[in-house]
Amino acid sequence: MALGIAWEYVAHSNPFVIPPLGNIAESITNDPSAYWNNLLVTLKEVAVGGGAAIVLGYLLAVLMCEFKILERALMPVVMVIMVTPVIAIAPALVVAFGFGMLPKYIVTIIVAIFPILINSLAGLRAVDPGTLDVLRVVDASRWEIFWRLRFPGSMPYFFAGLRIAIPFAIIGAAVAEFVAAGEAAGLGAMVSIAASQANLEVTWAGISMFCVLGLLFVAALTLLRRRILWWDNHGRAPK
Amino acid sequence: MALGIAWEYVAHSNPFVIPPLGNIAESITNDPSAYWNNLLVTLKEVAVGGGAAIVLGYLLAVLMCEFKILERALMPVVMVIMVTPVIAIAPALVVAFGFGMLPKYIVTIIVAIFPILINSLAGLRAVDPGTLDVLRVVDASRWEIFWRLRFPGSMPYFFAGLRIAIPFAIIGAAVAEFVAAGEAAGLGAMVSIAASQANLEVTWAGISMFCVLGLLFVAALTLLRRRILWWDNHGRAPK
Amino acid sequence: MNAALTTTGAEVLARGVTKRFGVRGQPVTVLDDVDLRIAPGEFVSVIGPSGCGKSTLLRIIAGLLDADEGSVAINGEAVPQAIRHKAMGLVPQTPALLPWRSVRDNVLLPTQVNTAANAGRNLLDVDELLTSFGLGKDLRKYPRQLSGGMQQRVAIARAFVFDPPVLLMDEPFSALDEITRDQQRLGLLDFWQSNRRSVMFITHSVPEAILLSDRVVLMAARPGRIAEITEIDLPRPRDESVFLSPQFREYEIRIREGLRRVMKNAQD
Amino acid sequence: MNAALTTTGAEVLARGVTKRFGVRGQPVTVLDDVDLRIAPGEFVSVIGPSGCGKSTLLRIIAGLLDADEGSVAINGEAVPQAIRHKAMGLVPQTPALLPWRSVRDNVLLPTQVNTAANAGRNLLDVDELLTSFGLGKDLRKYPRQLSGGMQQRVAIARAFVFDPPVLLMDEPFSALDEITRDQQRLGLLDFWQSNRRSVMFITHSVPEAILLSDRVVLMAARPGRIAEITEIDLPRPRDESVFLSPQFREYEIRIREGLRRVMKNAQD
Amino acid sequence: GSDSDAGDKSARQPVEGVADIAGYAPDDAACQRNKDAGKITYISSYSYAASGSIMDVFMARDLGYYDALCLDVEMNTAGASGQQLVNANKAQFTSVGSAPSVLDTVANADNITAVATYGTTDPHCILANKDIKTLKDLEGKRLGYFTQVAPVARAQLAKAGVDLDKVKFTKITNYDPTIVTRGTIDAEIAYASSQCASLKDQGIEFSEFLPADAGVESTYSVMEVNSTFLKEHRDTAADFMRATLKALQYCLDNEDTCVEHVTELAGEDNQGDSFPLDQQRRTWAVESQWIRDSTVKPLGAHTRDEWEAAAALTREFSDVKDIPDLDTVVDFDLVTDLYDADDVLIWPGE
Ligand SMILES: Nc1ncnc2c1ncn2[C@@H]1O[C@H](COP(=O)(O)OP(=O)(O)OP(=O)(O)O)[C@@H](O)[C@H]1O
Ligand SMILES: Nc1ncnc2c1ncn2[C@@H]1O[C@H](COP(=O)(O)OP(=O)(O)OP(=O)(O)O)[C@@H](O)[C@H]1O
Ligand SMILES: Cc1ncc(C[n+]2csc(CCO)c2C)c(N)n1
Ligand SMILES: [Mg+2]
Ligand SMILES: [Mg+2]
Repeated sequence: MALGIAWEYVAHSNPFVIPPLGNIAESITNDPSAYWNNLLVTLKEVAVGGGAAIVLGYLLAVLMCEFKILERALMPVVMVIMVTPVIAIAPALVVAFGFGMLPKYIVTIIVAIFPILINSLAGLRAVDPGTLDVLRVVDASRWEIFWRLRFPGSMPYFFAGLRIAIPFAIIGAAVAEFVAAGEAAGLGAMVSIAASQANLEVTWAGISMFCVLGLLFVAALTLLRRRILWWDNHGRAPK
Repeated sequence: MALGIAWEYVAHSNPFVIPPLGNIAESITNDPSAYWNNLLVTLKEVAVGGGAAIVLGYLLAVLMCEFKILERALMPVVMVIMVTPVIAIAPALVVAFGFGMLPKYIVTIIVAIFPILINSLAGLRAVDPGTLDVLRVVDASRWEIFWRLRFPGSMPYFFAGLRIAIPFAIIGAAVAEFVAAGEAAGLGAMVSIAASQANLEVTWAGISMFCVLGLLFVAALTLLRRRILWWDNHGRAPK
Repeated sequence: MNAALTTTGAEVLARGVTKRFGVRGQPVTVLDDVDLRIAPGEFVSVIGPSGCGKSTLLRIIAGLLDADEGSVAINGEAVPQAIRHKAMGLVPQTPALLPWRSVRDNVLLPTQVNTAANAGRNLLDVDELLTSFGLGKDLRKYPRQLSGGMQQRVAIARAFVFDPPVLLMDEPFSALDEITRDQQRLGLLDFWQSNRRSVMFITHSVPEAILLSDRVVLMAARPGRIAEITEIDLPRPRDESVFLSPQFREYEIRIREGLRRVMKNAQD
Repeated sequence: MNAALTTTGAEVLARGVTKRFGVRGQPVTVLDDVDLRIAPGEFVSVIGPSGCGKSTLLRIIAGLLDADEGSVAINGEAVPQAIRHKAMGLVPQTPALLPWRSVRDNVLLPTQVNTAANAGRNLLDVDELLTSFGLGKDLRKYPRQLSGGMQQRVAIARAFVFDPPVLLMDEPFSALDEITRDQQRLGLLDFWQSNRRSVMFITHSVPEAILLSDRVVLMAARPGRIAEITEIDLPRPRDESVFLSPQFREYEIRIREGLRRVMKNAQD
Repeated sequence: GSDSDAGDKSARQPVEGVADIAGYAPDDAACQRNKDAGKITYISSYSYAASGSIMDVFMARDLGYYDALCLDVEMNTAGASGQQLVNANKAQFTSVGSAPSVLDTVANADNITAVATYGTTDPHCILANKDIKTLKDLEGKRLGYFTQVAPVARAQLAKAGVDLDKVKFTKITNYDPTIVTRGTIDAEIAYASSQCASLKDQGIEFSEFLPADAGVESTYSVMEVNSTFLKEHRDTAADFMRATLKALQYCLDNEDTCVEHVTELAGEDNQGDSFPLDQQRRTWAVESQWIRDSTVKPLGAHTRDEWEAAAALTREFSDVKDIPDLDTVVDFDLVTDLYDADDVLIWPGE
């Protein structure tokens, strides 16, 4: 609320930097289907790329937790991929994976996978040693220890990872649209072209859709966490 | 090692996508000072921007932990900033902060602060309730509880955050050099110009310096963690 | 600052304390209208079936949990004031030591916070205290290098070190072997006899309760309430020899019977 | 599968077990050449000063810690084989329950893993077991809704439920009130008398050790070693009445003296 | 090629009210040859812009010219890094704004050949604050550029006697011209057909400096082809240019039809906001004039002289020095051979 008022103030005193909210809304209502279609494209990238990052990140974490040697071998590779500017490798990705959505998904995955991996790994390791003892004495298999103990125990960390990864997946999709050649446009492409044409309304309409997207995802995540992690007192202030 | 061989194979079968390692090395040894100077610029951005992200992220986490209302008020704002494509707000940053290094630092901060904030917040809250009781019964002030209990207790989470944030700070510096107005210096700028000229050797020489930078930072972090968090058994496999 | 608080034990007065917890939406009454007074310098033990609400009552007195109804006062002051004066030392049911602090530094912790309330207070010598607890050789070890019993003793020392007028102890000796436990009991008895702090002591051992206490409070479960209070009229200062007195045997039988009755009723 | 393992208790044989821990670079010998045999169906209690190495010895037998020297065999098999057959049930020193599982599901946990080893095994009925532990009304509660003592009982039930031939218990009753503790002791006695599992039982209570055991092993500290072993020659089946027998008193005095001696030596 | 979502956008969208010219067909052998060459991917460097070397490709597709020559052309519009992708054999055609941009790239990427040049006017403009009266005034001022400084801009400054070391070249985030008019920066290197034209249209006062005004000779849009493809399928590449240049001529003759159609395509691809019709008209108005004003005829043809000049300029004003031999970079005959002696485009069956 206060944010909105501050916005209008700045918009009116600085008309060439940010437009008034009314103009932004008008720009959306003028051609809702274009925004909607671009939103869908971006959403699809976030869903597929972000979803893959979550699944792959967690799987990698599980493998690294179970096989120390895999951590030694893969962590530097992951690290290297992480610090590689995606902008620079995007053309190589397009060469390798064509003009479809795949390179965009891959860029999104690269940007979003890391928080999931690191947090899940920490969570998988932070198990209660007493329960681990109880399970080891009955020869619980790696799989059983994972499924009964590490998997549920890692969820609080995993959710912290999600909270970081989901905004990054959105950013990743935007970056992918800037840098990876392909068919569909998306909100990110729309924003980048609009910005280069000084089309403030479209730029900020696009940005605001990113924000809404992000806030919706995070709200959904918070609800989900409350349902799934009712047993956890991390993250809640102790009474 | 295996990576190097795979690289050479792909390079030779795909000469227009990635260059052989020899050419990359040659490109660096031909003009080492250019690489070195650009590396220093990027390093400075990572150090200042990343450092500020670490300090600010932790401070924000402390404030949000201590004042629930601040979390309510600020978290959505942080979230919104997070999902805003930096490329879209880069021009506004220049209007606000000029053409110096400041906008680059700010972009780096935006990219790197989030993992620190989220992880530190989780860490500050995951204190042992028993010790908290002992301190509350002697009316330890917020500050004392923070300093004696929450601060050291949050360090394992903080370090997990660092491990995510440092690569992101490097990425952030690269992104800043791509998008923020100002001097065209630094490895990211070098890579972006080289890429736009299809200069594969320089592009990949720059990328490989990013990788080395990332690996060095992470190695340093691992050493630091071992010295500071000797008492922590998270993250290490239980015996 | 309330002078009485540092010179001798303080009065603890709980009136009509009621506490409910919600279990799957339905509130369960855990404490039902509990009245308890600990006179200044009195040693009161609380005993009762597992899960009857002893820890809950202690946490309410310590100001760590709010009662749904009723009130608690320490020397006539509300709990928050008492806390401000560091009137209470707490030994929680688990040791709760900080893994990054040595044994010595863990014990020093309460003296290092709220230092304003240290003024005029008789801070004990840590090294002496720990040595008297049989941990003289372990001062510089870290919690994970200690056995469970050793950790529990460190937690007790941590509550003693700033010599608070009220000591709240939740089963402090349960992880100790008999001899160490005896030593600790006698140590606590000596300590208490020399400075007469007010003590609320939760225990599961009837002899321990009798040996130490002026009064033994027996609690009943579901809902937690005070079933009966036994005045222990054994001469002070006491030592191990009280175990042999016929009076002691009598108290033991009486309280054991009370316990049994309380548990039988609960099962009906 | 080794048939003997499921039909009665198994033999536990530890030979020359030595264990050192490094404290600030210097190795400290925690267990020094410990020999211990638990005959099939025998109940052995281990008692000793806090920090003498009881938990360490138990963890080595359980295969959770490797000895630096010496060996352990369960019915002639190496520990890893025994573990494969689910030959041992463990009650750790802390309850270590899973916060996301109800009481019932926590107890069921060991039956749900390594299910191959459940074949031909007498799995106990969880609900019955928990009811006999006084937790009949708490089956669907979650650990954080339980008091400390209730949690400890859940941990005991978890070790019993798959009826292993060897039970390893680390101070299982220390968080229980006297009556519950008595009930649990007698429950354990009944349970054991009916199925004769081999038991290694760490306790701090001398009477408890005598009541339950065929032999009481007294350990000494620094370095941890076996100081003396007392055969308890009281008739079986036993019940509370043994407390009254003069023989019981004698054992009590003898073991208490042993303990005192062991601790005195350690202090010199 | 078979990537998902390629769908309707890359498929032909017939232009309303325009007769299909499929009747003029090449002979079967030529048709088969073009079919055998496989799918041809064209990457647009600027989406659906009404620019030369972009709009004409869309129109050639939608007028049915490619179909008529049995060419299977796929458009790629959300494109970036077009030159890298052509260089890596991932696409066959793309275009850039001027010859120095080609030379900057081919110094490193030797799998690209320039086959057509659309004009002799450089597309860049330097747009400056209205207080900047001459280029000389830029000394000590901040001049913005996107990605890299176009060699032609340096040449233009040098020709005007500006001490290049005194100009504060500053990288900017995009071509947004309002940062100049708002005073964030003193001047920027942009495109005459888009940023400068748009400011003019809005009636905002500013100073415009064109390379031609400073006497710098240059070029306009260049069409590039993958060298390997050119070598293996020279006739097919020629047919692609034949159809494209026919469409270019069509757009010079039917400006509204072309601009409206390509703008419609943008709208269908949810980029309507980015390419509004009035802006597209402005762009084409400026760029079509450059095409008409070209000193090299016929349409699309280029000469060694103009490329030598571009190479000299690039060598002097770009950090890329070692420009390869022009014969390996430019195919001077492919387009010229499409025309008959009277400079009339040869169309099979006509
Ligand atoms: N957060 C909670 N939610 C629901 N029920 C709770 C909660 N905390 C405690 N209880 C219930 O309150 C009762 C009293 O618990 P409390 O810890 O005070 O028992 P206690 O007397 O200290 O037992 P013990 O001797 O085993 O430590 C128990 O029945 C327990 O199940
Ligand atoms: N990881 C470790 N590093 C160093 N020393 C250790 C470690 N673990 C245990 N010790 C030491 O080993 C000794 C034995 O510990 P253990 O836990 O076996 O004792 P315990 O007999 O079970 O004591 P309690 O009755 O108090 O539980 C203690 O002196 C302890 O300090
Ligand atoms: C932001 C931006 N605005 C305009 C052009 C214009 N441009 C000038 S010539 C040409 C045709 C390509 O050969 C194009 C598209 C651009 N590239 N980028
Ligand atoms: Mg309790
Ligand atoms: Mg122990």
